[in-house]
Amino acid sequence: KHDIPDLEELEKGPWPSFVADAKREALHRKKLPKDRMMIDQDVVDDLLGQLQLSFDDGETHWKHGGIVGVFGYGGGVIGRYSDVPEKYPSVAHFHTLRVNQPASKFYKTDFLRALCDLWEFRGSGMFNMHGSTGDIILLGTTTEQLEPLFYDLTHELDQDLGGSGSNLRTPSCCIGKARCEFACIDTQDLCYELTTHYQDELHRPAFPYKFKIKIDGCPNGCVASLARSDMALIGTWRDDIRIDQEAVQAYIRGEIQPNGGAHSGRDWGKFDIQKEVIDLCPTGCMVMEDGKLVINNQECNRCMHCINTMPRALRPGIDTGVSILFGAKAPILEGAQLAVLTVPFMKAEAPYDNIKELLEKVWDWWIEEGKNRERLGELIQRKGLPRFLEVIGVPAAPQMVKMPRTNPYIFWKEEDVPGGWKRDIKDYRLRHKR
Amino acid sequence: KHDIPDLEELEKGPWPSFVADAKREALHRKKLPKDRMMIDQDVVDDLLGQLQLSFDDGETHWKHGGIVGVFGYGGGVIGRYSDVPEKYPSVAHFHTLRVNQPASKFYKTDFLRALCDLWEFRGSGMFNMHGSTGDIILLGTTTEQLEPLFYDLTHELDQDLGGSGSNLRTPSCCIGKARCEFACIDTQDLCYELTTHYQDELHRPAFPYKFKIKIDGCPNGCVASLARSDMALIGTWRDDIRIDQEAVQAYIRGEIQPNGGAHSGRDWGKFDIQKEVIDLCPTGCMVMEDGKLVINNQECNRCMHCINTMPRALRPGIDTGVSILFGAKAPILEGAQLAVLTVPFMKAEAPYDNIKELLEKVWDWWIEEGKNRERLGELIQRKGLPRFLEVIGVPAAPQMVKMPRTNPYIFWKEEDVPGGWKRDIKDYRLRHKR
Amino acid sequence: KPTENRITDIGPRHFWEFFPPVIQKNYGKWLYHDILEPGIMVHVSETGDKVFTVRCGGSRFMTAENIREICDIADKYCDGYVRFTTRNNIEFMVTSYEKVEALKKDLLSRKYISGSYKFPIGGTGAGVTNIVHTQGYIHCHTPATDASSMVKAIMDELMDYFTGMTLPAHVRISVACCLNMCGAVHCSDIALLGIHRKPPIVDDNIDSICEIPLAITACPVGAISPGKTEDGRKTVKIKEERCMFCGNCYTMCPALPIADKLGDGVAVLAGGKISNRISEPKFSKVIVPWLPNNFPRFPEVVATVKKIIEVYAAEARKYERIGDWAERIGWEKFFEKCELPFTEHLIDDYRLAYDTYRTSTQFKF
Amino acid sequence: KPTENRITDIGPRHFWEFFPPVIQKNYGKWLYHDILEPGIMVHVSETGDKVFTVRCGGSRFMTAENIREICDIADKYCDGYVRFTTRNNIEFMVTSYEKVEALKKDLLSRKYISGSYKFPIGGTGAGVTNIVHTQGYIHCHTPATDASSMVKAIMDELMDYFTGMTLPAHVRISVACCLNMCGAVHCSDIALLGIHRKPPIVDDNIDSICEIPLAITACPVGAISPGKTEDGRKTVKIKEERCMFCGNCYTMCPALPIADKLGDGVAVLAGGKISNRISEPKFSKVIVPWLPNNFPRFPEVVATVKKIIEVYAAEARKYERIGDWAERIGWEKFFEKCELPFTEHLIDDYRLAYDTYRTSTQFKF
Ligand code: SRM
Ligand code: SRM
Ligand code: SRM
Ligand code: SRM
Ligand code: SF4
Ligand code: SF4
Ligand code: SF4
Ligand code: SF4
Ligand code: SF4
Ligand code: SF4
Ligand code: SF4
Ligand code: SF4
Repeated sequence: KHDIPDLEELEKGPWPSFVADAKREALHRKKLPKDRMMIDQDVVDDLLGQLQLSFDDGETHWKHGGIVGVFGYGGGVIGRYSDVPEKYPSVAHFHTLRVNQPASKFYKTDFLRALCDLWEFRGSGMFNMHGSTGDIILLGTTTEQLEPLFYDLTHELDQDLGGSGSNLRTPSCCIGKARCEFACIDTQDLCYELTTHYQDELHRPAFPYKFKIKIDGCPNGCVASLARSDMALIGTWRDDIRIDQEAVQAYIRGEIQPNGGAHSGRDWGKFDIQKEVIDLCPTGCMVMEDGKLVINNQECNRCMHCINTMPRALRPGIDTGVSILFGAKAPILEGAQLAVLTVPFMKAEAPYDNIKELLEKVWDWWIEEGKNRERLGELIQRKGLPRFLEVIGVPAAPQMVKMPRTNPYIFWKEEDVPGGWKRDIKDYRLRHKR
Repeated sequence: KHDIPDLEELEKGPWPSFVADAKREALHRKKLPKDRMMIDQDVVDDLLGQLQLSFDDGETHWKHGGIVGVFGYGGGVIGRYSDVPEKYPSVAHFHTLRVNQPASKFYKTDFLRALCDLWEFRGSGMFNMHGSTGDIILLGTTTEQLEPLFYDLTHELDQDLGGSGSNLRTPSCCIGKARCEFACIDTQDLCYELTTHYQDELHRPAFPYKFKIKIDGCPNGCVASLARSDMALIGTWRDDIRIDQEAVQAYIRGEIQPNGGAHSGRDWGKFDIQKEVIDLCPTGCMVMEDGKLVINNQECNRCMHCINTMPRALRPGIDTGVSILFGAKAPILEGAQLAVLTVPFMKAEAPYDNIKELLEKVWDWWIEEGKNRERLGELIQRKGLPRFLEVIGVPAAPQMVKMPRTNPYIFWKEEDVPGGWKRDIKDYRLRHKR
Repeated sequence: KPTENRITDIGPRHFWEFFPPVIQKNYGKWLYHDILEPGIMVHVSETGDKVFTVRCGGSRFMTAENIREICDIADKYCDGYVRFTTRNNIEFMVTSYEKVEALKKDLLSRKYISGSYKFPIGGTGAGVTNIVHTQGYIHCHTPATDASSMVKAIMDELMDYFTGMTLPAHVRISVACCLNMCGAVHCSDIALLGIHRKPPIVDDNIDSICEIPLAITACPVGAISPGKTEDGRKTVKIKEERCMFCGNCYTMCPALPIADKLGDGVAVLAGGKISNRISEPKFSKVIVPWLPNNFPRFPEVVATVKKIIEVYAAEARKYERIGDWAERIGWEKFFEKCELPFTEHLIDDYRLAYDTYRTSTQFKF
Repeated sequence: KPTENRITDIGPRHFWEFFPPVIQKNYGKWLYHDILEPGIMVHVSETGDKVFTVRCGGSRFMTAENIREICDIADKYCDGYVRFTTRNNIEFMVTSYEKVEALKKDLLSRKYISGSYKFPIGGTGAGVTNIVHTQGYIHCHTPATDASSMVKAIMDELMDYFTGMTLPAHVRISVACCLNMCGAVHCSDIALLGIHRKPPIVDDNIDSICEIPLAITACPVGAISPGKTEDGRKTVKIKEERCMFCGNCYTMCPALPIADKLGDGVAVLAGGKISNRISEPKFSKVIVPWLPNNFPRFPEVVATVKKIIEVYAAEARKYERIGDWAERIGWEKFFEKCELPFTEHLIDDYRLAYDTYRTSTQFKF
């Protein structure tokens, strides 16, 4: 419909072209009977058109959102309007919906097809698979379609929306036990349980700002919880790494590819357990003794390197649980933060009451003390980790810091100090003349 | 004179006892003819007495100083009064003088003896050899003695006071070329030159706060400039480490003790060049090749480890100069700071005009922008290193940082941006409807 | 009446119903995996079962038609199951190696008429996998650049790294179109970040468009203060020299637009990571403060990314992530080797800046 | 009339006149050194000259009588030259080994009647050298502890480390009696620091004693605000729960005394260093937040210092400073091995605190 030279340039090249895909959908919509579409037929064309205009102008053409949503929910919909609606009328309203993805994003095709049909019917037929938080993003529809969409989603697809706004956001997790030998915890189960248990927090904003939960099955961090979630739950273990000495030998002999073959695209030479594993262990806690690999588990910090490199020989321990870290976030406002290790170890077994109890204490404090638009991580920074530990009732441990404080500015409490803080200047002056 | 049980306890034990020493002086003063002492005879007794009282009370008995000094000087004297003068009358006034030590603290005994005589005559006869900044500290005299003391010092000993207050403090330096094979620069000469060149700054407070200069001959940092001075000048080199391969072999053969014998109190086993030098080199830039030690000097960060370990085989290069770091300080107020590398390399040759020019630019900025009692390091923190570099005209270099910034909050300037900053909302609204 | 008979708070579908039988049966029982070739893995269970996974790149912007095509493939080879990874790749799983071959052939044969692959296979092991990215001009109101187009431009150039495993370690690239950083840009091996460089313009009608006090408090550096227009209405003043172009004021108040064709562009960050493997997770560092928004293919951005990866590929050690490599050789050498200029913009001057300053004489010339 | 004929601004004496001839002659020509035994070094010049140095510990608080004794020794053996080190040791230099023996014997024979050495020999190489310290109750108005007595108490216990070179590397101990830290306490292997724990008392007469606005701005955490006394005079109020006991208000205003017998005590810091050798210079860390001021011998402080050194001696590698050792094994292991309790006081909550928090799962149980 529109002249989109720059976009057509993006149809070239080997990587899947979103423009080519969009054009196909545009064509498909042209062929669809009108009664199979509740919003404009050429919504895809107009989106591409506006995108080209944005390239030309070097500026986006979307306006601020405004409050749209579905009844009783405070999130799940992002309002969006074009600032050039006269040129691209079918994207004049172009709201997105966030649909809560299933934990770790396995699908049956019947579900996906039903979703496609529904979204082509009541929306643009365009998706993000998936949004950065993890949701299925339905890209673009009008305000009128929001309620019907929600109705169809819940009634027909048995499927709810995800989060947006100042509330719990859609939790997400790595593939974990479903297909990963490293998973120390049941990531999907924990993710599902927290999601459903906290539906109210997810749908009805009651927080100072957004709150994200992500769950990694092990310290490899495949869902990036440490960087992207206010609460990061990361599987770990506190007993010993399991060793199959026979397999260690097989690696040494070159019978098994190191690191599951992850480096096989290049000739790195013969596998050298000393150089590639023992010397790279960050704690230096491994040695070969009498042809056996010995790990001093007391000194291991569970970085996963040796296990990643020799998955057939080494496995995480069996006394597993989670390390819990709080406060990761993007830069706005105080600068980006990585999550802070707060609970070095906690068991993680259904129904996860211990985790929920902790989380609720954290929320209580944040709701009480957090300023508007202050992420948990910023609150922790502002008040200090010691204060955070105090309110959530976790005792201080050296594990929580890279190093102890370097400044001597300790905020003592009155009860720490014998004799209390009340002193009389007159007593003092008896000893010390002015 | 006084009952001092705790102090007497401190006469025991092998380490030199300051109490025993003080008692000797007290005795000596008792024997001195009165006309050989311008202040109280039992000043030492009273000092010990007050010290015992402080132990008993767990609190100091010195009052705030008040402004005392010598005419025309804004520093060099620290005023001090007892808050229990009725008990310890001879330390009722107990001001200290800071006497500018000679660079690197070599002395002839005639000078020291003359100083002792003078100080016993006009003061307490007690010293700190030396104060933390480097001065000879004359501990305790009365206000009346200050001017005569200064007169005698300058006229008879040809010797000036050091700094105190918001001015340049007494510069100090390591022993350097006087007795150290590692010295890359003439620490004493540079120290003396800066001290005498900036006498006005040293004696007449014109700064927002104190300013310290310390000069280390090499990165070993024997005068701790990196931690303790607003301007740290540290000798270094930019060519290659000099190697005597024959001596390397002698170390390997065990003919020379490693590290000048610094570890000889314990049996650490035979010297192992691989383990003790090559593997500990922080940049990993050394190897043994065909029995020769090879250093990739491009990669060396001049940490001194290999040179310290094998001083007879390795020597710093010959194209020497200084690295200049600014802003070290103790915790008050913003927390302690180590000095920030600002000029990676500068030649350091008499009369050091390049260094003086830089220093004066730094002072100009600090005097202009620094708040009252704001150390240079705090100003750099407050304004940012980029701003500091800009005002002193030093181009940014990656050497100055441990890592580039992690946040994207770049303070662009208008001239950085094509089209400038002035924009018209009307133009914008032509493209973007509200 | 859509608000009648409301069903709410039912959450997502339960994951178990979407697991293929082999996954259900072997849940928690996996013993090890092997990457058979780029993009193709086998996981072996203690039951003896195996699952073969074929991973395909995709642009995460995706239409119904595209998803239907994925479903067709999944129906044909995978009993109707498919999954998406945390980096927006598509994973097809089968239980025998024979099926892998057919599936692979099928996938690679599917191309758009313009020639691009629909389902390139790769993204595993020591290579470049899919780029995590954000909305850009496709849907957002605050971008300083576009995301989908930049990703396409970069991945076209890095295709060999996607379909190969020739790098020293994982290289994770992310794109975010503004400082809100909706991708995990702050901890990526390489990150591309849209940034503004002009202070916001103040709309004449700000008093009717938004809450002025909110706009004022939105600014983290206090650059916004109350003001009056010539005709006496309430407005705000911007201390332009204080502004750090974060865009937070615009997020809070539409009357403070900040986007600008000449001002906006792309910062390049490098050396971040998330995994705890060997070294601790760490932030990416800004290594190029600004490159132009040269739509649609961002040649300057693409060239910079490629250069870094090539130097890294040539110089780093096995298992060494970009950040670990840069730290080992020193950032001064990183800039030298990657032929990147170092400017004052790259020196931190925000809140925790002091900890990034060098406080030693340990540097390389 | 002392202000007549004034001589000012003449600076210190020139160093050259105080150099012994062998130093003058070989200035800048030294080739290498050897520590012959603890406290005794030889430096060899390219001219073939040698200088032997005998280093003696001393309390830097020193009387005229003491200095005269030093001069006597210097006159007898060293042609009237002597020097002091940057850590307040005394160095006697001679040009032949024979003189060393006599000098050594003489030095060690000199003792106070109470039995302590006047001139213990040592302080070189991998041992403990003299403690850098500050004024304490001997001269200062702000101390939270005493320095000279603590130094004596510690050195008495560490004598063997002073006269031996049995440690893995240098151990540098410093004492500062208040947070002003007049010693380089912030970068010491072990540092003892006097700290207050009670907020300042406000003197009734503050308005006549100091400038109230100065006192208010002195507080880095804004805990001080203006107030009125009952009889309507100006005074200040202290928000006690905000106070971090830095004492800066007292430095600025004598009407805010902060010292207190029960509140004051000693914090122990460890793991700092200054040299650039192997690792970068670094700050000491607070490892014991408070120990009592148990005058005159501070048994708790001495025991803590000793314990750390003993564990360090047993566990660290050659050339490894205390801080490098702690970092290698991890601070959690440091606390375990040194049997020190870890409390919330040791977790930073000041301005750059975030950078000290652990942001990974890499820790040891
Ligand atoms: C859709 C999505 C990007 C995408 O293309 O995938 C997105 C889009 C927006 N994000 Fe985001 N964020 C999205 C994931 C993230 C993430 C990643 C994550 O969750 O793992 C982050 C970084 C992690 C974090 O939360 O810190 C993220 C950090 C932000 C921020 C900065 C928050 C901060 O504390 O620094 C903002 C600004 C704000 O909240 O005002 C923001 C704001 C926005 C807004 C609502 C724009 C705004 O200024 O109000 C964007 C709406 C775009 C649109 O028109 O659709 N978005 N946002 C992601 C959500 C999809 C989903 O539900 O799956
Ligand atoms: C005498 C001396 C301690 C000693 O026993 O050796 C000393 C003594 C005092 N120092 Fe100091 N400082 C002394 C070296 C230092 C050093 C070490 C150095 O210079 O290398 C430091 C740390 C480095 C630095 O400057 O940051 C130091 C950091 C302070 C501070 C904190 C400054 C800061 O920015 O954090 C103060 C507080 C102040 O200035 O108000 C201070 C203040 C003081 C005052 C003036 C007390 C006060 O609150 O006003 C002390 C007077 C004590 C007295 O009654 O004699 N003194 N002061 C040292 C000077 C002797 C000399 O001239 O040789
Ligand atoms: C499928 C996926 C999880 C999911 O729930 O979707 C996944 C799956 C696996 N990851 Fe991952 N990782 C996945 C995202 C991640 C992420 C997240 C990210 O990039 O945003 C990380 C953190 C990246 C970082 O550190 O910046 C991640 C860091 C790892 C690591 C650590 C690698 C390292 O060198 O630091 C391993 C270990 C390894 O590769 O040996 C790992 C290992 C694995 C293994 C081998 C686990 C297993 O035994 O099955 C899986 C196949 C690896 C492969 O692709 O070569 N996975 N993995 C994600 C695939 C993304 C993609 O489409 O490419
Ligand atoms: C005499 C003195 C300089 C002066 O101008 O007075 C000096 C003299 C020497 N230092 Fe030093 N250092 C002196 C204070 C320092 C300081 C400052 C301090 O402690 O406050 C440091 C920094 C300490 C720190 O890092 O915390 C210092 C760190 C070094 C180092 C690095 C040691 C390390 O392991 O990090 C060396 C190299 C070595 O020992 O091999 C060194 C080496 C040397 C050598 C071997 C240099 C030489 O070739 O002559 C000298 C004899 C060493 C010895 O005592 O074993 N000197 N040296 C100082 C003696 C102090 C004392 O009485 O004990
Ligand atoms: S985080 Fe660990 S458990 Fe989860 S998928 Fe990655 S490697 Fe497997
Ligand atoms: S998990 Fe990491 S720290 Fe533990 S033994 Fe393996 S490599 Fe070492
Ligand atoms: S700093 Fe260097 S030059 Fe100066 S005395 Fe120490 S080792 Fe020698
Ligand atoms: S000076 Fe340090 S960095 Fe340079 S070669 Fe020697 S040990 Fe390595
Ligand atoms: S990064 Fe910025 S522009 Fe991009 S989607 Fe997020 S909020 Fe919008
Ligand atoms: S862009 Fe950021 S720094 Fe600039 S005025 Fe707006 S909020 Fe303030
Ligand atoms: S550390 Fe404090 S108490 Fe000790 S001398 Fe310095 S200012 Fe005085
Ligand atoms: S001691 Fe420090 S923190 Fe406490 S009131 Fe005084 S200045 Fe403020």
